[in-house]
Amino acid sequence: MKSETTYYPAVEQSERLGAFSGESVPRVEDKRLLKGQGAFVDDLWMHRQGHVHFVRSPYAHARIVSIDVSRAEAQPGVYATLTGEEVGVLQQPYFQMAPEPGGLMKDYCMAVGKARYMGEPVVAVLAESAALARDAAELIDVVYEPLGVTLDGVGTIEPDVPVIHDEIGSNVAWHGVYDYGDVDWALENADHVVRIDRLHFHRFSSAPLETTGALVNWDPGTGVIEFRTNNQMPMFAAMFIGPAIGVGVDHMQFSSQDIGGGFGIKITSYTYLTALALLSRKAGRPVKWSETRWEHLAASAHGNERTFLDIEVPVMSDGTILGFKVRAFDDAGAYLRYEPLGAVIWSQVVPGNYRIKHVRVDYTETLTNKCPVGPNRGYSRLQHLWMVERIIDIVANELGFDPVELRRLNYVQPEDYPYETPNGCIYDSGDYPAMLERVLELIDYEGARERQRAALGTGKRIGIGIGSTLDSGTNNFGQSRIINSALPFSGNGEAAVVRLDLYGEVTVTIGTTPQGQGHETTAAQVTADILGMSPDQVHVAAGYNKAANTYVGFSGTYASQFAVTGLGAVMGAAEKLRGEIVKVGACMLGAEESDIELADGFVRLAANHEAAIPFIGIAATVFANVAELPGELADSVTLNCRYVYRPPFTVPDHETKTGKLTLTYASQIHAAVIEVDEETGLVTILDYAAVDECGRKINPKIVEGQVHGAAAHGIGAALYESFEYDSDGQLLNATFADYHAATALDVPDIRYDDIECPSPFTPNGAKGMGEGGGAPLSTICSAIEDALPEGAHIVFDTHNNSERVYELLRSAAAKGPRGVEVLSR
Amino acid sequence: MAGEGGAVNSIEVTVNGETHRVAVEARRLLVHFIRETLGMRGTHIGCDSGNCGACSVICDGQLIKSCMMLAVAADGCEIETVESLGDGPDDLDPIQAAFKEHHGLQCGYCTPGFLLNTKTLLAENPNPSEAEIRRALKGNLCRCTGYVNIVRSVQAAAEALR
Amino acid sequence: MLLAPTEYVRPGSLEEAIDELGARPGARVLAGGQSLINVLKHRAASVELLVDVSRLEELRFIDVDADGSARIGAATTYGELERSAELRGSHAIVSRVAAGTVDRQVRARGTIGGNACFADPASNYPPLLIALGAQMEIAGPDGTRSVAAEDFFLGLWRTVVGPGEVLTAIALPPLGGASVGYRSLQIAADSWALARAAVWIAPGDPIQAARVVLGCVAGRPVRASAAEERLIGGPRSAQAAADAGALAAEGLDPPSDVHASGGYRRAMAAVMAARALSDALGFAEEVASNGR
Amino acid sequence: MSAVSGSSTVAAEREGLWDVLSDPARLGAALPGVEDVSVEDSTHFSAVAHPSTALGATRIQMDFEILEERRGEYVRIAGSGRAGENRVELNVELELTDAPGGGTAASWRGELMLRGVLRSLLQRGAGAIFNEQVEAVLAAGAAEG
Repeated sequence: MKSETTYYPAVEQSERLGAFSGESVPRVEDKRLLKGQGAFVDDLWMHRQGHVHFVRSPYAHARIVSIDVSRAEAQPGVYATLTGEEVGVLQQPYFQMAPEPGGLMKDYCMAVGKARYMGEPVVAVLAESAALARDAAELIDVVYEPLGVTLDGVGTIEPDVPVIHDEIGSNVAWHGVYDYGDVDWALENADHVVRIDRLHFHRFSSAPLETTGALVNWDPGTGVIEFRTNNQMPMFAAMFIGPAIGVGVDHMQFSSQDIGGGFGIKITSYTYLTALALLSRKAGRPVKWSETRWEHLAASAHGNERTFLDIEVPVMSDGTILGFKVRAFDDAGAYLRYEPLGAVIWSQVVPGNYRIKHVRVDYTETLTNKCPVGPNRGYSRLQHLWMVERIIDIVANELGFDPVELRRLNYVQPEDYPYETPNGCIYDSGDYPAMLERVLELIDYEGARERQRAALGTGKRIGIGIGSTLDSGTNNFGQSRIINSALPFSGNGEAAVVRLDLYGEVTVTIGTTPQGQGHETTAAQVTADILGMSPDQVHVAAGYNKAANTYVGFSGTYASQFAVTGLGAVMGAAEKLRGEIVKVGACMLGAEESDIELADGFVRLAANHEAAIPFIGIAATVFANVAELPGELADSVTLNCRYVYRPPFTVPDHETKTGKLTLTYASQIHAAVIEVDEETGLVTILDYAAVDECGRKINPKIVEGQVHGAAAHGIGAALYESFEYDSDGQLLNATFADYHAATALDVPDIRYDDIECPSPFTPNGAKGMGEGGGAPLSTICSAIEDALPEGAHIVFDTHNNSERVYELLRSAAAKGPRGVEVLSR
Repeated sequence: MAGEGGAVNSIEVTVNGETHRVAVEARRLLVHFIRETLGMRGTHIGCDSGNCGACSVICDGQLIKSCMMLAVAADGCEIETVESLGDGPDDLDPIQAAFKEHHGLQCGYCTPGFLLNTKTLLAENPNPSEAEIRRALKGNLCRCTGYVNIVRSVQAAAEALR
Repeated sequence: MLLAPTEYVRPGSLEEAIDELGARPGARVLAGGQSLINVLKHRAASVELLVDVSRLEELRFIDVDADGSARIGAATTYGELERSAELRGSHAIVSRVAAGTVDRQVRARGTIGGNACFADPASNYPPLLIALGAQMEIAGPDGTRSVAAEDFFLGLWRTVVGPGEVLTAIALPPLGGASVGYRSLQIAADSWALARAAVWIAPGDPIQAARVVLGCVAGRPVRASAAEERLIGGPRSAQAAADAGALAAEGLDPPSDVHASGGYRRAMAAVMAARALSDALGFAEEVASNGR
Repeated sequence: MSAVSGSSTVAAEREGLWDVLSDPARLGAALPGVEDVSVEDSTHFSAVAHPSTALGATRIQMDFEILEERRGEYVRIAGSGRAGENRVELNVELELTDAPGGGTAASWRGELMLRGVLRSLLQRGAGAIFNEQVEAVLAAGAAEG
């Protein structure tokens, strides 16, 4: 294949995978979870622990005039309190990834001097029980001086609005122009230019069912801070916490076993971990905190809200879409907790699934008095991909193309791979036309069009929608240099250790923090294949443990990469161990290494299976009978093999904003048939299908489960889940009663199929997956627009509850502006 | 577990066949009684408004949310939690086995509630349609599976138990 | 999630319950708790003494008489209403509404009396009880009294049940040949309602009497008198249902919340009324969930 | 923020009722479930009250200011304080007229602002609860005035 040489150094793909890799072996994790034997963070406790309750700002923006904790501290059972004032002394502001102006921000673990969003922690109370802590919190007197609020992600940059961070001087955190190809040429030479006024990607969260929590103990004797927490990217957290409180990473221990979902929302919990550490040191006790749901919804992290303005799309008369030009405003909320990485992450998928060549995105990251954003499932790419899909459908509608044909025409074609995007990213493999064909079969596209015609005049309108998305995985942290050339990050990687223990047990430890993705199972599958044994003979340590497991700076579970980085590391370590076992086995059997094979937990001669040594024989010899071995052999094996998988990245270019930003490009194409009630605007999904392509699948059932889950998040966000603030900055859906998480009645059965286009760039042909790219957001918007009467306003928002659809239905009769215009030559 | 303050009532409640005679604060929720007082951590907490069902337990044969009931109100009741399912610490009952076989769980946090929901559903209706299953599961939120494999697991469990 | 300190008592009889409530002004009735416990968890309110009536047999019964009238104990759960064969015989719509309430867990504990006393404008039963002409039976220190459902609901969390009083039963007159309908539009199936309509139409053509009651459009359920007047004396026709429905929300100024503007609520109340009427008059397709 | 308004007729003569509503000490004493009132001056007072509804009581600490008054007919009051960890702010004007059938007709309109989790929880009911409390104040005032 040309790819290996053209874009990346050749990668050797393992021939050993097969016996178990690729099979839907049942998950080893399941037994303990089904038996109620899981160990989630709220299930843990320590002797003498206190319980924490955070007093939070009821104001979206207010100066903290004074805090009086005396009445609370006088309560029986109250151990200590921690105020923002103290934090200002005990903590240095967090390191900022943004250059100026955003980089000037001073961010602490609690509100210092000023609260900038409703729910921001102002005081922490530690007491004998959580109930007593909450009782005491009501006795804490905080005097606030309310300040004006700024809530609109675009309007917040206007001169007259309140400035959230005085150090920055405005509410602009980052600005940059991404200019690829020649969009001006394209706009001048296109047969048509489609202009879209505004598209808005709303705020929501994948809201894991387990909220954030931690049990933290700052050991006064050793000076080690132990964090038992469901944070899903501990080394990233350590990078922020360490310098902020002057503690080395060697004095920070992180561990988790079972995590009740994360979806990226649990990456930015480092602020809470910092506060808990400081409180533990002050009180001289372990401190335990379990976030309530309202705290989670109001003050953990929200997905990025993004507004796209003045979109111009040059289109040729044959339907070829040349590119697009847009102004994007990404609303980061009150602080840059993971931002402004989102300002570059989207550019992993600049043209979406299409052969779009000329793109200019004028991108501004802004600040508002809302909950800070975090990298929610599909982070930053799904916002952009949704806009691209909206462009495709709007162009089709306005210029009279069939939306299916327009996609077929503009898709990157199977023969194009590896495909280089306008900004130098390399799409590794895929076949979007085949996926589209399959997904249309699954929903019986022609039949659905029939039903659509038949439904006219019944009061119910049928709509058919398509959404094509990418799930770019294994990102190159060097892309952070595109937003800040001074950042010391590049590449990516994950570490694993595979060892043979004394009695022949094979143990695997990894640096990842699984939250339901089945890492224990898939790691056992690939290890078993490489060592010639069965997965149930492989013990994969559960969860993350910095001290007991190996790790690298990128360790964690995020951004669709485990199958590549995590399993890449496990495979490398297993191969190393295999090499050592073969060496020792060959010596003990008096044979050449080339005569040796591993099977059923034995080292044996390929030619004579009777001549075999069980792994216990190898281990016992190396660990307990080592004098039997030649010295140089004994010195050359450890049976304890660590491997770090490193994707073959180079550093992207800061000036041109180009480079190889991610290694793999899994894709999903969804299709839906919906029914819209003309009188109410209520949308009902009649049929839903998803076709997935993520390279070689190690465990197909786990992959399918990830597709279902990502689809449900998208469907929920499209129809039910939206964070809404009132004009005062108060969150109006602060509980699950008003933030309607999709139920079993809201998510339809999902018809699923897949195709497999192995990645040529990864050690196992797999692509990272799991985020899904937000396909349902595009699909349902596409279907709603398809159901609307002639002359209706375009579907302009990712969230369409019944009232919004009702208004769209009525817009046709109103004959008002439709949010789009076409200029033709 | 530390005291919470406030009035105390003594109750007698049977959990998974074991009867406990204890004094509990009147304000204590049943879910906290199960998790903290009894130290049984299989019953989970996912929200504070009775919407998520992660704390579902069986009370006198009926599925309830243990965050929507005071522990004192459970006086004299028979409670079943996820720990009661299966025969011993390693055995999976047919419902648990079906969830495992059909990948009806990912992070596993909501799972105990779904298992108990399924148990009571199949006791009332051994042969539920997909629509009946979805309606029955409505009070339990899952954020990982999209419910697709949970519904399949319930169908398989129904099959196995028939 | 953590309640403020409170006290709890579970009296053995209604009489004891009334005594407990009388003795402590800070005492409140706890029935199924499926709404009250949430209020207490969020400390929107706290209660000095919770008087648990949920197990009082005197409050847990469904009696259906030969004449088709029904009396329902206030502490009867949704689940019991859903499963009651007698009630499905006399007032099927009450069972059907119970079956579509929230979820199985809530239906196992939540009670019809608790639902009525919580008096949330979005609650499912208040409009229906008014449409059915229910009588609300209240016991207190000075004996018992009976109040028409229409006069029972005052506003959110407010009913005519006074301090020291307990709602004991709900009496439903026989439906006779009357036809009824009930529709709700919800943010999602079995979830928050945006608009509800319950209708009752007396037997006979032309229409002799009708009650059209809307929920979610004001602090308390609203009788849509304009719609009722339009129906009375008119034919039992699909057109009548549509015309009356169109008038149902006239002059209302419903509140807005995160889920719907007042204007949308008003429009949807009319749609639900028209659909409930057309169900009652037998012109609608089989009732599905969520307004459809 | 929710706009609140309401009206009710109480069996008390106007002057007497107005005297109560415009006097910090007497107004404070008329607050539902009042526990403690401290009067700062003729227009400022603070109160701790336990207004109760059918579902229970909520402990509220508020500072009040009488912003404007017209003898016998009008008073505008601002209040700000807290309910547990939530903040409550109100600004309400009250007009008194002689009710046709005797007694005094009171009508009020204003703004109620809740901040904190209660803003979300009570978005459908805060106004109604507020009106209930105003009626309670008027009733108490009438009894006293």
